[in-house]
Amino acid sequence: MSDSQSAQPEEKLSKKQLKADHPTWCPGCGDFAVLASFFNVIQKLGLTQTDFVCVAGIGCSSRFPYFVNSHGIHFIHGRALPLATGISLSRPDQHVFVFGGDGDGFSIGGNHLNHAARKNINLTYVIMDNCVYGLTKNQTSPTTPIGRRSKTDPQGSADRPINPMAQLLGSSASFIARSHAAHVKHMTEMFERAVKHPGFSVVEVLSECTMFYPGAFDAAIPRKGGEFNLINEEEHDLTSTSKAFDLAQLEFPGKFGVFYQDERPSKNDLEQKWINETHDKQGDLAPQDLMRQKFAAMQ
Amino acid sequence: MSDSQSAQPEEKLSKKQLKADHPTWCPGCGDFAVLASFFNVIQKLGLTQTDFVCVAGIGCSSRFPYFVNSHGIHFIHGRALPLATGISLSRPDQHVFVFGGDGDGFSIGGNHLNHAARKNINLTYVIMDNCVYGLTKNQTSPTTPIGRRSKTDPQGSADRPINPMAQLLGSSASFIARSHAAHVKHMTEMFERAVKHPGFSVVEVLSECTMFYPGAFDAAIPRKGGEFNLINEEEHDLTSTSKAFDLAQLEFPGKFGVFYQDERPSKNDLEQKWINETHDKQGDLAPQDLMRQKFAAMQ
Amino acid sequence: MSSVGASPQATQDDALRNVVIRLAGNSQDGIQSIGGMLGRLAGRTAQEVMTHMTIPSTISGGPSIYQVHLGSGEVLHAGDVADVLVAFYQHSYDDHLDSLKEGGICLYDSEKVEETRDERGIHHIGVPFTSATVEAIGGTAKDRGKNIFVLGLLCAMFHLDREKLVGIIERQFGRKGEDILRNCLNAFDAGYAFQTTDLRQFRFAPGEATHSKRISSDGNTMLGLGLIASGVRYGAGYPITPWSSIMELLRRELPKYGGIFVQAEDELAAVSIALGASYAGHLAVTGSSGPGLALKAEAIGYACMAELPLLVINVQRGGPSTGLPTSVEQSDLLQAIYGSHGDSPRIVLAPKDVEDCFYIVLEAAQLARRCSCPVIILSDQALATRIEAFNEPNLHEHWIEPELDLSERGEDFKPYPVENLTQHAPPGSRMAEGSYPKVTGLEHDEMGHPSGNPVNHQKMTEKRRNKLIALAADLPLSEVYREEDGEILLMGWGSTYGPIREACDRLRDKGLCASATHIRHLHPLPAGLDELLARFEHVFVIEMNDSGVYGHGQLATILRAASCNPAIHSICKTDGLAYRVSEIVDGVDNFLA
Amino acid sequence: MSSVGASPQATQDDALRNVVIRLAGNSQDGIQSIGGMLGRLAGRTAQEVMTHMTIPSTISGGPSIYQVHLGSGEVLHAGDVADVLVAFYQHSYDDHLDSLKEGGICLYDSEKVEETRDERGIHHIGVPFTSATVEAIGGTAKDRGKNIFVLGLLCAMFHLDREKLVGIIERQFGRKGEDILRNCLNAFDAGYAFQTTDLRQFRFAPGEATHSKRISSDGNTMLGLGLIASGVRYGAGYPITPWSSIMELLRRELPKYGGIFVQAEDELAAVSIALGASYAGHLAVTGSSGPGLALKAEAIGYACMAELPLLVINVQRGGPSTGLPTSVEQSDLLQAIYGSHGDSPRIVLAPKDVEDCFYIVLEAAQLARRCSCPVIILSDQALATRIEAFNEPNLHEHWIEPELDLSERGEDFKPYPVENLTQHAPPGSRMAEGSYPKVTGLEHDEMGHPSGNPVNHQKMTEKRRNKLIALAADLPLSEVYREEDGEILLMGWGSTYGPIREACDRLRDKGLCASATHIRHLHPLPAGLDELLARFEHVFVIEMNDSGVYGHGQLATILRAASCNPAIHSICKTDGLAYRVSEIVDGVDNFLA
Ligand SMILES: Cc1ncc(C[n+]2csc(CCOP(=O)(O)OP(=O)(O)O)c2C)c(N)n1
Ligand SMILES: Cc1ncc(C[n+]2csc(CCOP(=O)(O)OP(=O)(O)O)c2C)c(N)n1
Ligand code: SF4
Ligand code: SF4
Ligand SMILES: [Mg+2]
Ligand SMILES: [Mg+2]
Repeated sequence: MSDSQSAQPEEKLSKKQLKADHPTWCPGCGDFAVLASFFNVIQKLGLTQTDFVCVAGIGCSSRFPYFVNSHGIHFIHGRALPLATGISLSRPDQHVFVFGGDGDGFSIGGNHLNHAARKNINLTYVIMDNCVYGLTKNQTSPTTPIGRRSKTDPQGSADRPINPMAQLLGSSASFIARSHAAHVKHMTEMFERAVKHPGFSVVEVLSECTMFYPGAFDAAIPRKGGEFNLINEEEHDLTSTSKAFDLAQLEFPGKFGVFYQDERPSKNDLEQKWINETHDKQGDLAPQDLMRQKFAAMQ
Repeated sequence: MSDSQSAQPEEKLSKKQLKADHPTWCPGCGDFAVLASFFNVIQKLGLTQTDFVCVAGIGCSSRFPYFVNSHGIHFIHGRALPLATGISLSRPDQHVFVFGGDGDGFSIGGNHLNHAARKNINLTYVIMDNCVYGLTKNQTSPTTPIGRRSKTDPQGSADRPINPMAQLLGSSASFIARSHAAHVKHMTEMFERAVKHPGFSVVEVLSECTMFYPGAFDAAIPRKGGEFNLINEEEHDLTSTSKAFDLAQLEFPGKFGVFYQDERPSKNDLEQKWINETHDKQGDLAPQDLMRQKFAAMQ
Repeated sequence: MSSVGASPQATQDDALRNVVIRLAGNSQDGIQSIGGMLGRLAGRTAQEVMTHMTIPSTISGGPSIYQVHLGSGEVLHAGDVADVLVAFYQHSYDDHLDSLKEGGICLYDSEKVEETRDERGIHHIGVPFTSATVEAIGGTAKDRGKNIFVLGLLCAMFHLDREKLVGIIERQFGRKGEDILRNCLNAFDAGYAFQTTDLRQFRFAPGEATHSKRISSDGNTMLGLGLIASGVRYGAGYPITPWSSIMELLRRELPKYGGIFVQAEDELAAVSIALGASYAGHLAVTGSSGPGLALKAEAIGYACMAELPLLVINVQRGGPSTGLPTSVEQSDLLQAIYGSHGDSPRIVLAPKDVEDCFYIVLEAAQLARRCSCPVIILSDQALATRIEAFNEPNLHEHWIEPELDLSERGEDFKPYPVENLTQHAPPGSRMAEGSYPKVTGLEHDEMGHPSGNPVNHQKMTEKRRNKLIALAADLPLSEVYREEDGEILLMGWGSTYGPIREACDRLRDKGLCASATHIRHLHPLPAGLDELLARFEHVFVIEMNDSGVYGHGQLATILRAASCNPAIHSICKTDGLAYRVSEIVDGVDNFLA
Repeated sequence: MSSVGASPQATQDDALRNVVIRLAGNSQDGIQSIGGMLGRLAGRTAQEVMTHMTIPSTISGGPSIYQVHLGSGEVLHAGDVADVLVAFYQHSYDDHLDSLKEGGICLYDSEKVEETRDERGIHHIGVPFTSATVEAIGGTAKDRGKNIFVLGLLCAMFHLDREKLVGIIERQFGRKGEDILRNCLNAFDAGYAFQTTDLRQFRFAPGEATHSKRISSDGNTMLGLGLIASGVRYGAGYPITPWSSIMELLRRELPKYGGIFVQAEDELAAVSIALGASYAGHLAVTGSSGPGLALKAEAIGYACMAELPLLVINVQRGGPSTGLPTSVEQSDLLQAIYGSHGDSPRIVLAPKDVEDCFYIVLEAAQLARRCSCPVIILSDQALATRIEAFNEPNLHEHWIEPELDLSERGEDFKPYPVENLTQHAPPGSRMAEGSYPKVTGLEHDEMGHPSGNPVNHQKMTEKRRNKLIALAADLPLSEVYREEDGEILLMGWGSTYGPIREACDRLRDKGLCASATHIRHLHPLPAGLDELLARFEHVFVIEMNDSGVYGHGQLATILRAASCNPAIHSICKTDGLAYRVSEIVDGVDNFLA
């Protein structure tokens, strides 16, 4: 979370002010709950429309920015994170939110996740994991469990899926949490903590695709006979990668909550530090004079 | 490792037969030792030139295939793994070796590593990690340690580097080892075990770039005052991801040896199984008749 | 042969030759499903058919149409205007009444639609689709079955072959369980038997197709099957509309033929995996739609340089960027030819209709093997999804059984001979001379060793280009429809083939001396095309892309550059819809006016 | 003005106006370093200079040349043939003696080279570089210092400004420590004082440059500084030769100006990061060379569709694929214009020399801001690495201080107005009307909402294209050198500017009525270019790329398509070397023969 630098604090936004187009998602799609939860957090934190920006790639979930009445950009498939990196580094006054699906984030966008995580770019990334490609209508995704049939795995998927928490730990993300779209309160809490984390924060939300993969996450919904097991933070050491890695190995549906958090300088901080040090060294030369100096050395 | 299916077993190759162009590497470059070690393993396993193929991306280390007198392909930057995947899946008779640098593998190619690992593609991947971009002359690489100066980090690198072992664990690689080009015997042992592993095997070799980053790995060379600490396999459970993850967190230069190994079916096996099951179901229809059946359904 | 001249009423007594039916509803109601069945019926009754559909903007559905053009003779397009409109909802009625021709028939659900417009002699026929269906099969949620009821109505109305239609329903719904099938058949019968005094009866002239085995299919299916028939057993792709269904087909079908199709993590991996299989000795395929083709550009350029064969399918959609993913456009031609850095010669082809999707792959595979370079096939969203009926391909003639050639290569083997066409030796093949070849994207000498020698680079660049010049000389010159010279030549490429032919006829009807030709080989263009074009006073290149900064569409740009023939003009549009015949005719009229 | 006509001997008594010195050795010996110092000297002595170097194929070095063309008047190319060859090794001697003109001077290390060829009146002068250096500075490993010894020799031989040269040595070696500097100066003095009866003395005519502040630089440096002067403060890239040194400069310099340059994980990320900063309100830059540009194609297409401004620098090298990474070529033009899917209009510019690298960025930034679209600058390997001397840019005139415009947008604000140029509102700007804009790569309406409406898609496609047509009308028409009409027009783009001008003069000398022009704006081309070309009997487009399947280079292809002028011919080559003047002259001669 960046310190809001907007000049005057403004009135909290109403839900109505926050809503834009009516979502084009299918009835019952888990992403509705994510949107509702996001609105809650924006309201709770008192952010206004000039404080934040919504970024997304391509996918059902990536349509998110259209449904939020704020500045927003709908980019290409898999590249939302680097685009958001450009915003975050050049605009420290903005909270940058990135939204996307499991395909967008772990398949085509997987490498950007590795690198945005290790560089600790200051932004919050919400991955709506439905374990399927929704927008392109039911192909296997990198998180599809073994055995599930899809249009590209008519005999049932055979490849071992990505383990999102393990991958994020492997790439040194500094805030990693997991939630479930059927548990709005928990989700809201996770989002809030993510936003408040200084640096790169990711929340993976299991968000059911009612159209193509209904019931995928029932195992974590008590009213459907499942169990929603929370991480007990009294016992779990949030700063231990190896504890977090153990948690990540649990059988589906596993546990929910914050897996890992560490506070180290973000790339935003580090680059700013370099700029500041440079300025200290060079004194307050006007930019043009700086370049004239350079020219002089080229004579 | 795939079972060699070549018709007749042949004479072992001599070093001379294995050598092709004289390497264009700088004098003292660690990659020479990797090449020597590779020749040892080929000889030891009795592979001939019709049994294996060398694949690489772009970088100094990726010039490897030119120096081996076998079938070889020098592809584009960062995509050697998917190219090798195509060879491996379509040619079960071939041992597929992939060679490349830290930039090729962890920067531009990072996502392919994640996915080749989880899919457990049957091949052996040797990463010559020199913690720098050699071919393009000294820019920061994804494994460059914090503080090191390069042409792109004149003030010293600030971003946290990739932790290769952790990333590979996070993406479920089934054989993960780490070696050092100054320790040819150890390296040869690692290569041999990697080749024998059924499925996806990776060996990260610390291989010094004498031109741009001399002394980078002295800390693990006893005659330069360092320590070469091996993993004690009596104590280390090779099948425990979390033990391996702990090992991966050790301070530089860390430990050397096999971090992790598990035997699960490779994608090659799984696809072949599907083919076999399909054939069992359809009986021995000629391929043309199969398509005629399809046409009949379209009438 | 045009559907527009003849109204169904007018030919009530005679047999009908053509009819265009537009089904307008919500996609959830299964209008695609009954549209597809009508298409399949055409295949079984020696009739011609072409369909056209729109895809709703949300996954869960929404307003959508499915248009079926049925004909006893040749059917070249999906119909400019409809003879019959079936309106399921008020919005369907409101949005699509204008698509009906004068005196056309509007069949609507009398429980959902209010008949508000009395115009242009349109006959309105209200039938209570919903309650009649409920009556037939019992009240079901979400009005399921209405579509099948309507199919029954249409069957009766046009005297369609009831038996065959029932067979198609049985095949489609049989696997979904007995109950569902029974409901469907009940709904069908209810529609078939529904009595309305208003309902006119039409009878089709017998189909003219003579072949005994007719099939009906969409273009993507034929591309997929063509790949298998071409001996392609390996490939990789990443989902994207409208390419996905080809990869879904290959993923399903290839294992039956001992092959493997990989769903890759992205398009960069997909093209690389395919290239790996090609290098390994199995001509392989990758494919995508616009954005994915852009991502494959670097690796395709590698294949040009390393002279590896590869098939690349690009199913074009509306662009640029994410654009209009479910609309049709032909705006990837220049990217296909020039999309990689450096001079990277490759072959580009485009199929003209659904049937041709099968044969173009066979040709592409042959060219890729011959020239050892990538071949890009440009299909488009319209071809991908529309259904046509045609003769079943003769697999005796059109089948290549793949072979992996691991034979020993002689002393003189070179992976990149300057004077000859490149034919790589795959891994596993023995080299008699003892030295093993390298394949590379660096400039190289004949053995594949990197070489910075200036003369060598010049020669190798020429080698890679000259094989295309040699190919151009061998390519058949495009056939000209109507006369070999004259005032007007209409030309196009890809899925506009049909409407352009039809427009040519209409221009003739109007007394203009028009001919038409179709470019199947887009790069290289067949040698001699210049001279062909020079025989006409005006050449109109009709394309579904933008006329650009200089006023010319993408093919027109290439033709003008190659021939400097100032008679080449463009008729372009980018509204995401297939060409109507009238738009082409108007385009020519406007130019000549 | 040509260096070829006048031999140094012939003008021994007069002052020299031009001399071409070729240093041939191994790259490890520091020949680039002394070549660069000679180049810098030119800047300080009001002389003109152009250099040319080859890069060895291995990282650790190998045979390499550095050629310096010094002149008192205008210097337009690096010299076809050398006046002086300095040969450090036998291989240098053997490989480069042919590059000497008749009667030229070959200065060689008499301890390493055997003088084997007595031909064409070449004067051989042997000097024991190695031992003389060792004598001067003591035995050092690896013969270091030889290069500086030779610099001293050359300084004496051509009466170069000793004081300035010593100043340059001090600046260069001062920071490396006192010992090293002392050794260098000793080696220099030893060379300067070296007595050889053979050694002729030449004296340069005073430089003609009048500006008081002259600088010398390579093209990449001027592109980098131009970016900063254009107000660019953010960017991202990934290393690739020969682009890397621009990103290295930006990474080093931008923090001084409060900016950030990111080394991304790959080119896909790099272009996206830059686009993020542009969207955020700071016009940003990304860049690469050929393969990297291919990888950026999808995102560049997005910028066209979403109408975001962006600067993209592409330093061309030999292609296709990995090609010849350290050679020069101009084969990415069509990729730059047409490399993305769909119709994706963008602007493409190319600088003509090192000085122009600075100004072209300023223009590019202005156009990107005005048209809100990507602007691609095509530089090349020759421009990237060669050194020229020119007047220091006047920053009073040429400086844009960046501004982030977060002002409130009025009620009528639309991110994509159909009738007006798009000007986005960056995040953080308040919308008076209360509804916040979306930026998207889907086809969209004026507010950025996705829209599949056919009329809208047609209109928006036209909007994106029409802004380029409007721009074309505003662009200055290319100037014609020599006469405004006539028999022959030579034309080119990018780094061939100098040799083409010089070739024009030579053709005139031969009695041909030749003129020359240079295309700076490659896409869109300035309006009116057709008419300009039509005034000449023959138009020769000179390019460093392949003549392709139809016999035309890449710019020629575009010109022919736009104008259908059959007088447009191509002179092309792809040997990875910059054009020699004689190659152009011969190309014209051959055509006219
Ligand atoms: C370069 C590119 N490749 C492929 C696509 C097609 N595509 C769009 S969304 C998507 C995946 C959707 O899955 P996910 O990211 O999980 O999002 P969901 O729809 O499930 O929310 C794909 C493959 C594209 N738009 N661009
Ligand atoms: C698409 C693309 N981007 C960038 C490059 C330039 N490039 C070549 S090798 C390389 C990185 C080399 O580093 P590494 O992979 O660590 O190999 P090393 O040379 O250190 O062995 C880069 C950036 C390229 N060839 N292609
Ligand atoms: S397809 Fe699935 S993910 Fe997409 S909107 Fe519908 S329910 Fe949601
Ligand atoms: S630059 Fe470094 S990595 Fe490359 S060959 Fe030389 S020593 Fe090896
Ligand atoms: Mg998903
Ligand atoms: Mg490296």
